[in-house]
Amino acid sequence: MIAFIIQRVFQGAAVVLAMSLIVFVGVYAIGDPVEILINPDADQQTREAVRQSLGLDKPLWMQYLYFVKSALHGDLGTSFVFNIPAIQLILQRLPATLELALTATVLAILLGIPLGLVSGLNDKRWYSRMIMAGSILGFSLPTFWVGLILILVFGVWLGWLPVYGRGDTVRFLGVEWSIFTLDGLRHIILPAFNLALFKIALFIRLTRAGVMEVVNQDYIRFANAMGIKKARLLWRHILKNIMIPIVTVIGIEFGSVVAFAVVTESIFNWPGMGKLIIESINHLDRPVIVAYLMVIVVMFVIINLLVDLLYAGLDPRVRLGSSNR
Amino acid sequence: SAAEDVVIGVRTEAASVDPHFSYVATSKAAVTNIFDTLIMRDKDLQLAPALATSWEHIGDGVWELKLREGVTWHDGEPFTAEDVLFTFERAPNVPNSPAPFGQFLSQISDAKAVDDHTIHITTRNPSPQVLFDLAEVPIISKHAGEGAATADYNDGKATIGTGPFKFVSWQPGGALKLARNDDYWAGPSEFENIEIVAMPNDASRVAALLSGDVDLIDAVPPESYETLENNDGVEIWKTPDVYTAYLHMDTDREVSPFITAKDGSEIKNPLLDPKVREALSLAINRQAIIDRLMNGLAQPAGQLAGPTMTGFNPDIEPGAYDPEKAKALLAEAGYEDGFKITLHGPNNRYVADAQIVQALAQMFERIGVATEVETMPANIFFPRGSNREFSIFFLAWGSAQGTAWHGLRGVLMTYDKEKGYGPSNRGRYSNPEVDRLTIESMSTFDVDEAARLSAEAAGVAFRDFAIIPMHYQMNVWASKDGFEYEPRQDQMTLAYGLSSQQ
Amino acid sequence: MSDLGLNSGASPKFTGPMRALGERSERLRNFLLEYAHSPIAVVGGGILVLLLLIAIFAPWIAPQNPYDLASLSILDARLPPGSESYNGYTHWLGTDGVGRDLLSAIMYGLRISLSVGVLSSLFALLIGMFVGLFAAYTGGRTENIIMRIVDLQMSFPAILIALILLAILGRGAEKTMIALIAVQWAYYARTVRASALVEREREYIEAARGQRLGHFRIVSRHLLPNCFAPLLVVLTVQVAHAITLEATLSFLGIGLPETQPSLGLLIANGYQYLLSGSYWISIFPGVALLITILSINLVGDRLRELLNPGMRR
Amino acid sequence: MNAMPPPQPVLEVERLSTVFDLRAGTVRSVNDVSFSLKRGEILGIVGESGSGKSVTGLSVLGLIEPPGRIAAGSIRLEGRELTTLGDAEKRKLRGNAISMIFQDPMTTLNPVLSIGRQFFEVINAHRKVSYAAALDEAEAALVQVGIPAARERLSSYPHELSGGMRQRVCIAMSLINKPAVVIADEPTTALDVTIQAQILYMMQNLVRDSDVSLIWVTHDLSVVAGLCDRVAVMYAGRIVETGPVEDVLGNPRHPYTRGLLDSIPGDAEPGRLLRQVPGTQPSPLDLPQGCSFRPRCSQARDECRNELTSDQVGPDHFVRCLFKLGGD
Amino acid sequence: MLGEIDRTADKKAVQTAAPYVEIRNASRNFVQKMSPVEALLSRAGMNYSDRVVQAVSDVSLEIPRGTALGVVGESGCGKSTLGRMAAGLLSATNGEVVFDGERMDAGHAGMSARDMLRVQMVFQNPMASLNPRQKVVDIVTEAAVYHGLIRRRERQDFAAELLREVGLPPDVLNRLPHQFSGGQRQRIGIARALSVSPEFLICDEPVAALDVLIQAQIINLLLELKERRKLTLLFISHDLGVVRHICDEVVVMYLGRIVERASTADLFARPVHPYTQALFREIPRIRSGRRAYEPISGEIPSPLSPPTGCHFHPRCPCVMDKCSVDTPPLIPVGNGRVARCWLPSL
Ligand SMILES: Nc1ncnc2c1ncn2[C@@H]1O[C@H](COP(=O)(O)OP(=O)(O)OP(=O)(O)O)[C@@H](O)[C@H]1O
Ligand SMILES: Nc1ncnc2c1ncn2[C@@H]1O[C@H](COP(=O)(O)OP(=O)(O)OP(=O)(O)O)[C@@H](O)[C@H]1O
Ligand SMILES: [Mg+2]
Ligand SMILES: [Mg+2]
Repeated sequence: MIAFIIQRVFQGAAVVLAMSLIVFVGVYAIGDPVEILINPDADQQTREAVRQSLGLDKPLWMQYLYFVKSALHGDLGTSFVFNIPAIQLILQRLPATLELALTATVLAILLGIPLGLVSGLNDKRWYSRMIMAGSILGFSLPTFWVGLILILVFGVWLGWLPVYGRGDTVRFLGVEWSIFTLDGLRHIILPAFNLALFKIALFIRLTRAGVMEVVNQDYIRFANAMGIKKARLLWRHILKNIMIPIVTVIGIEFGSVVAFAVVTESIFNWPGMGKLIIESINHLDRPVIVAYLMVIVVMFVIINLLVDLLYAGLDPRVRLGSSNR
Repeated sequence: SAAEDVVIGVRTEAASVDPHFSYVATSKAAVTNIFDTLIMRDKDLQLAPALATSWEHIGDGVWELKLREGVTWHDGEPFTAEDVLFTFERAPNVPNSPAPFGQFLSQISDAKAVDDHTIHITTRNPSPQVLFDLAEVPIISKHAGEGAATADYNDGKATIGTGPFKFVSWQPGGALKLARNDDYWAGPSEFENIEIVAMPNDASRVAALLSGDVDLIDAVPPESYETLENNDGVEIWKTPDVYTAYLHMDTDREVSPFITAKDGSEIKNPLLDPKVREALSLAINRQAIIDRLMNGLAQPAGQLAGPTMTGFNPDIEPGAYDPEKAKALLAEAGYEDGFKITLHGPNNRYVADAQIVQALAQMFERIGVATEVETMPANIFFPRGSNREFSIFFLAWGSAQGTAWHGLRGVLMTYDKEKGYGPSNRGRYSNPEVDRLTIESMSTFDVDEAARLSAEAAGVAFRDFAIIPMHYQMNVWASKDGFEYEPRQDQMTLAYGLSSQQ
Repeated sequence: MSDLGLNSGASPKFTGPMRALGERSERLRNFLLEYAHSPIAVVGGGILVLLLLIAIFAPWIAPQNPYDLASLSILDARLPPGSESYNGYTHWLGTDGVGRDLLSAIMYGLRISLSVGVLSSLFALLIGMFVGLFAAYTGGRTENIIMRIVDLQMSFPAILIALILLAILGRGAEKTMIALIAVQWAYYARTVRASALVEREREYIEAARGQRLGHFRIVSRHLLPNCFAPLLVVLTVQVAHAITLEATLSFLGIGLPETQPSLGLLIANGYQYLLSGSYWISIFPGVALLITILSINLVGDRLRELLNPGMRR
Repeated sequence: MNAMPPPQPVLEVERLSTVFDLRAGTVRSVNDVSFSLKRGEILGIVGESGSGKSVTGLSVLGLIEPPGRIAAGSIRLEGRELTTLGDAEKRKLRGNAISMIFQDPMTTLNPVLSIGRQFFEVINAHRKVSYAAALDEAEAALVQVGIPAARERLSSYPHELSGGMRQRVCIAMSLINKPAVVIADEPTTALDVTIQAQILYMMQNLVRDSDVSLIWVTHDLSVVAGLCDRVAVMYAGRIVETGPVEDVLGNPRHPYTRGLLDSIPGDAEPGRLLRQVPGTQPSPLDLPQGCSFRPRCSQARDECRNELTSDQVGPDHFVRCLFKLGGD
Repeated sequence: MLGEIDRTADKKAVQTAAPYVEIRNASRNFVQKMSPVEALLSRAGMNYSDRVVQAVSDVSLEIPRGTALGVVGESGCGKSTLGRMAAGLLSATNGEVVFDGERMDAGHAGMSARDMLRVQMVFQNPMASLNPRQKVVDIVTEAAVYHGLIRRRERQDFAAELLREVGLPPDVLNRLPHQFSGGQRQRIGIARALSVSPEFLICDEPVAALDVLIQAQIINLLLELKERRKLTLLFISHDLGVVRHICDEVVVMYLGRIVERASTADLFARPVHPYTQALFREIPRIRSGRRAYEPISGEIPSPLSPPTGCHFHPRCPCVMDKCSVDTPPLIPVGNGRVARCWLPSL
């Protein structure tokens, strides 16, 4: 287990390194940030000076080595645009994104899994078919498009729900949260639902597939043959087995929820990391882009680790660390 | 009547509330809510007294400025000449600034306090430029700002201004929160609390207004203009913009990367020929573009400077539309069969930019110039443009200071790295006459004379079709019914400009 | 030879319900019959075929070439559905912001969206299939390294990779495809490896080795065909996914060029008008996109049911 | 004719038919099957794969699910008709009055629940007991089936046990509520000979010590020979011969039973060709008219196309064949 | 006809006293290596190590031409591993496999692929051993075409002939494996092995998955083929009855080791090793009728950590102190047979 965790950390570090290199080269390939940041009035010398002060005049490999060096000292660089340490900028926005992603994931779980159970257990019924049809629809609707429609319907036409930002926040554990205020909750409903829609569909199908598979297993037949009651069968025997793959997927999908928050955040003006990364790309704000990706990678490493640990907790057959599955 | 608390949705967020961190219009707008300048530009770009009540040239390039008395900082400390001198010291020297303020203080060779409320500023060149420059530099307080870094401004420690609002909090990507300064020298605002939120997505911004979540939005997209105008709950506020859209052309290289004959073979760059440039200008139906793509929210342009600017040349007509004549000119220049170009443009920078580029292509096609279109986000567009990777491209120039010579210097003067001329001259147009007149205009003390020289330079350049001016953009705000907003030409969205309708 | 079990001449009895003749066409027919047992999948398949036909023949059936700027005029911009243009043509679905006939634009957009989606998925399938099979068949350290790379690629959100890649590459159909391939191949690699891992342990692979067949032949004739069904299922999922992703990228301002709008770009361009009442610019392409992805998903769903009952995504 | 009834059978199956309605047609898995089981008796059911052995067992437990259904017949457990019971009532009986063990011990235990927890589930489904009490009971049951260190085993998970161990656990579970009848569906097929022997040995003792009745489904005649009192030979969903083990195996009257016995190489002279039955079992989708063994039978005649009845050929020995083989 | 393919005519001439098939001290380990991190940690004194399964250890066998050798033993004792080594599908960790005078274990460049065709294998699972997507005709002719033994256009006739030989009608050529019953599939598998005219056939539990009636058919087929084609057989099974019926000599394995080797007749007449005795006791027999079992106690130990000394000692009824310490060698017990046991009575 220790070996396993260490291995994961090494892997994570390798990705971070590879990622940062790719981003460095990539952003360099896009162009010179000074051309975007500077006031067009500024004369050529000023531009030179800015380039110098931001360290952009050096050859790329030197910039990269310098970055690695300071990264090892915990300094991921300072945003060109904001002159705020990139990592701070991101961590400030992280709660908003996490909150959105978590709410969406919870929503997806709360809606997806029960619906999946219902449709998996009563495979042939009309309502199961309805649920499945609905889930295909959920798969097919592009997130951004749904977001706009949601805004149009619930924000503009009906005027029921706010369509931008987080609303009131309260401080909790040193971080601003909006899910703990009524106003904040009102604000999160639409974006979270928007983000969750795809996942709801996914969880419905996963759960259903899991149920249909597990129900045909010998051990369920045996449990039936032992006269175990239906409800008990569902809660004890079926659910625990299907949760194993679902937990994995929830973990992996949480990452993609965070990533897709890019779209939702920019539509709903949700002040999270996703919106930041778009703007940073727009401004070629390299330190922020690099730092963002690093945070994401670290988050993934952690999530994957958690998923694996959870998996091992749920499934007694799993031995952590055996690299050959 | 309107509420005490107001939420404003703006297109672009501030990079910092450090007033001297980065000279970009949006940061400046945010900062202007908190800090004042010595001289301010009013909504029509005219210079007006602010922290300085009067200014006078007392000879030898020395200006005497009288400072407003009785002004106090947000923390109650009195405002004095020391603060001004401190500002002059700090403004050009903010570390890591991506757009430093140095250029606005480069005219000043010396500044000293005569008494608490009088300062003398010595300039290098005998020109009124320093007054325009001073309008760009927010004055910070010495006692709060001494030794303060950008971060200290961002978290409010040093953000002590004299402006109409006090700083409450700011989060990049979040909101800028302000509270009314009851002691503002020009009288307090009506509103107690202001929240300025960045909403880059146009549709979301409009939706937020329509759904009642915000009270005022800026940069109303032309697509939504009509709807908002017809909406009873919404008021529209508009004014001409300082931005002038134009086409920049490679007028320098013999062979240009994106120009070929129609069969794809290499040809000599036709844009070197002013006739061809004129033909392209004549091909453009500016009014159609304005009407169909911008909902009428623009004016046809014939030069860079807008009609209200110092140095505007009234003799230059807005570009005419005459495709027949365009074809004739092309034939005259030896291109009766036309040629092939790729027109580049940004797709997220200017009003309707991507659509305008496509419309231009449609129009060029009609005079026999086969046109491809390539649009890209501004982050890719500008570096590529500066690298001279394009042959003809669409962009805009903003003369935020309201003077014509800025545009001339930036866009039309011969590119000269040493002297700092033509930094945005991406087409490398070069005309000694334009250079001479512009330099002269910039070093003339008499504003009227400077304006005349600028206008003359413009006359030369635009007869030459150095660039093809397209239109003057329009700035549009929309507020909830019951509010009144004072629209500004320089695009700044200022909370102080908002009031409730009686 | 003695009678070893079959009365010669008597046709043997076979177990199991599948007693079809072994011919390929026969199998296809059976498959289609089986497919047709789900009416909704048939409808989905029908629509998909129709859409494919529209996409393929768009240049011949579309009333206008919306990619030819010369034939467009901004004077026709934002005409509501059913209005007539000044040269007398009726725009049944209206026009967009720069005067494109929306019906034609949707047909062409469908063409672009589908070809970007399908082609990128096919390429990604090829690459992923090769990588995955190679990994599974080689085994050992090579496999480990390859699969680690695949894991990384998978754990990194597709949209971000595409976003950054496109920022670097610039706009264009090929570039979008490259980005889509880059984000998709890993799915195929993982899928094919998962089934190849199972298949490579099956005795028929060992039998093929026992017959001393070459590695290439074993992989191409024995391993690959038996790993293909799940790939096919992933393909349908991924085509839909690729189309959505392309639409999203175009929405975010990268992806396809402005002048050759895909469905996604049409929606993106039109959505600004949603609030201003020119609903058709965004709604019609949106509905077209929805129907496209829906029908692909319906078909994919059915394929999944038929080919791979126990599969989890 | 209830004159002098012998001890009332615990389980009586009469003319049971179970079918599966598939798209391709109706699968007649069990056809007109009748047998009965006395207290403490071990009945072996043998037959080839697909002959309907498992479906018979599942039918008795009421575990046939759509598209399958019991088309006809009656099943009486201690005099109570099971085919007409509702779902909840059937559940009450299962694992309590009658239970079942399955073939593959690797898959019949829930992989994510501990052994103790699974015992608790089984006990708790029928009797309200505390978890601790259930564990005590389970421990005793495990000791009974010969599992060493039973207490520790209760906290193990199935994958930590060997196949033989798991099958013992299943057996213990099926017996824990003291059922009258246990149906064991090929419980030793997947195990090694040494382990199989252990289990058979254990079962023999268990049956001797309690008065549970056992149905042992297998395709291995030698297991039947070693374990059972009576045997029923199934072919294509029908019982073709049934009777005391000694009679049926020692003196088979049905050509199929004969064929089965002849196919076992054990006693034949090494190196010689075995006497073999040609062909394969008919598809249950279209069974031949009349005797379903007819196509493979060397004795077959035209009359075999007619429906057959089961004829008594000895004490408790029945054969479904027109031409019974000679009684030696 | 099929017999034409005869690449070995000249080699037969130079036959020496060397046995036809010989396995010399062959061992095979399966190692699951530690990950690099685990290796590091184990150096730092933590409890990680490679997991080694000794599937086959130090097995030596000889099979004279034209005879059948049976290998019996419980699940996991290494029968299949031995078979796969003999077939050249798996390399030996130690030792070697010599076929007709040449080394042929996989990974050793002794024999060409074409020569190795002389050794073929029949597998246990008749469904899994046929490629579900290949038609019968392809299954049985692929290798012959691939190795140039026949021309492509001869496939149909060649296949039909093979099928006839294994007792299938020729009209099934274009069917797929799933359209056959288990016994028929096994016939196809045998036909495939025959298609390259093997001399040495390794059968890994070819009848274990089949019903008795079908099993008898396949046993008969194998007996016939052995006779007609002069095949040498390595016959793996856990069914003593089947082995007795087919094989001339039998090897009993336990946890990777040979515990006893004898001619079939001798072994069945008098098993000597306690394990063999136990096995014999426990096979249920019809004739013996209903009886009380006296099973051998205990379970097969895990091959990951086999017992010390004699692997069988924890279950052995005659265990002595010595057994848990020293591994007994294969001791000759007369009549050419050997047994791995310390019992003096042997
Ligand atoms: N759920 C089902 N759906 C359709 N047909 C079924 C189903 N279950 C069993 N059958 C059919 O019923 C017949 C009898 O099956 P059953 O499982 O009882 O055979 P068996 O004698 O137990 O064989 P085995 O020895 O292989 O376990 C088979 O032909 C089988 O195909
Ligand atoms: N590829 C492999 N990797 C790791 N271990 C293996 C591998 N193949 C076999 N083993 C192990 O080697 C031992 C012997 O396996 P083998 O398959 O030879 O046994 P067997 O006698 O054929 O058993 P069975 O009767 O179940 O077929 C077993 O413990 C098995 O787990
Ligand atoms: Mg069965
Ligand atoms: Mg084996």
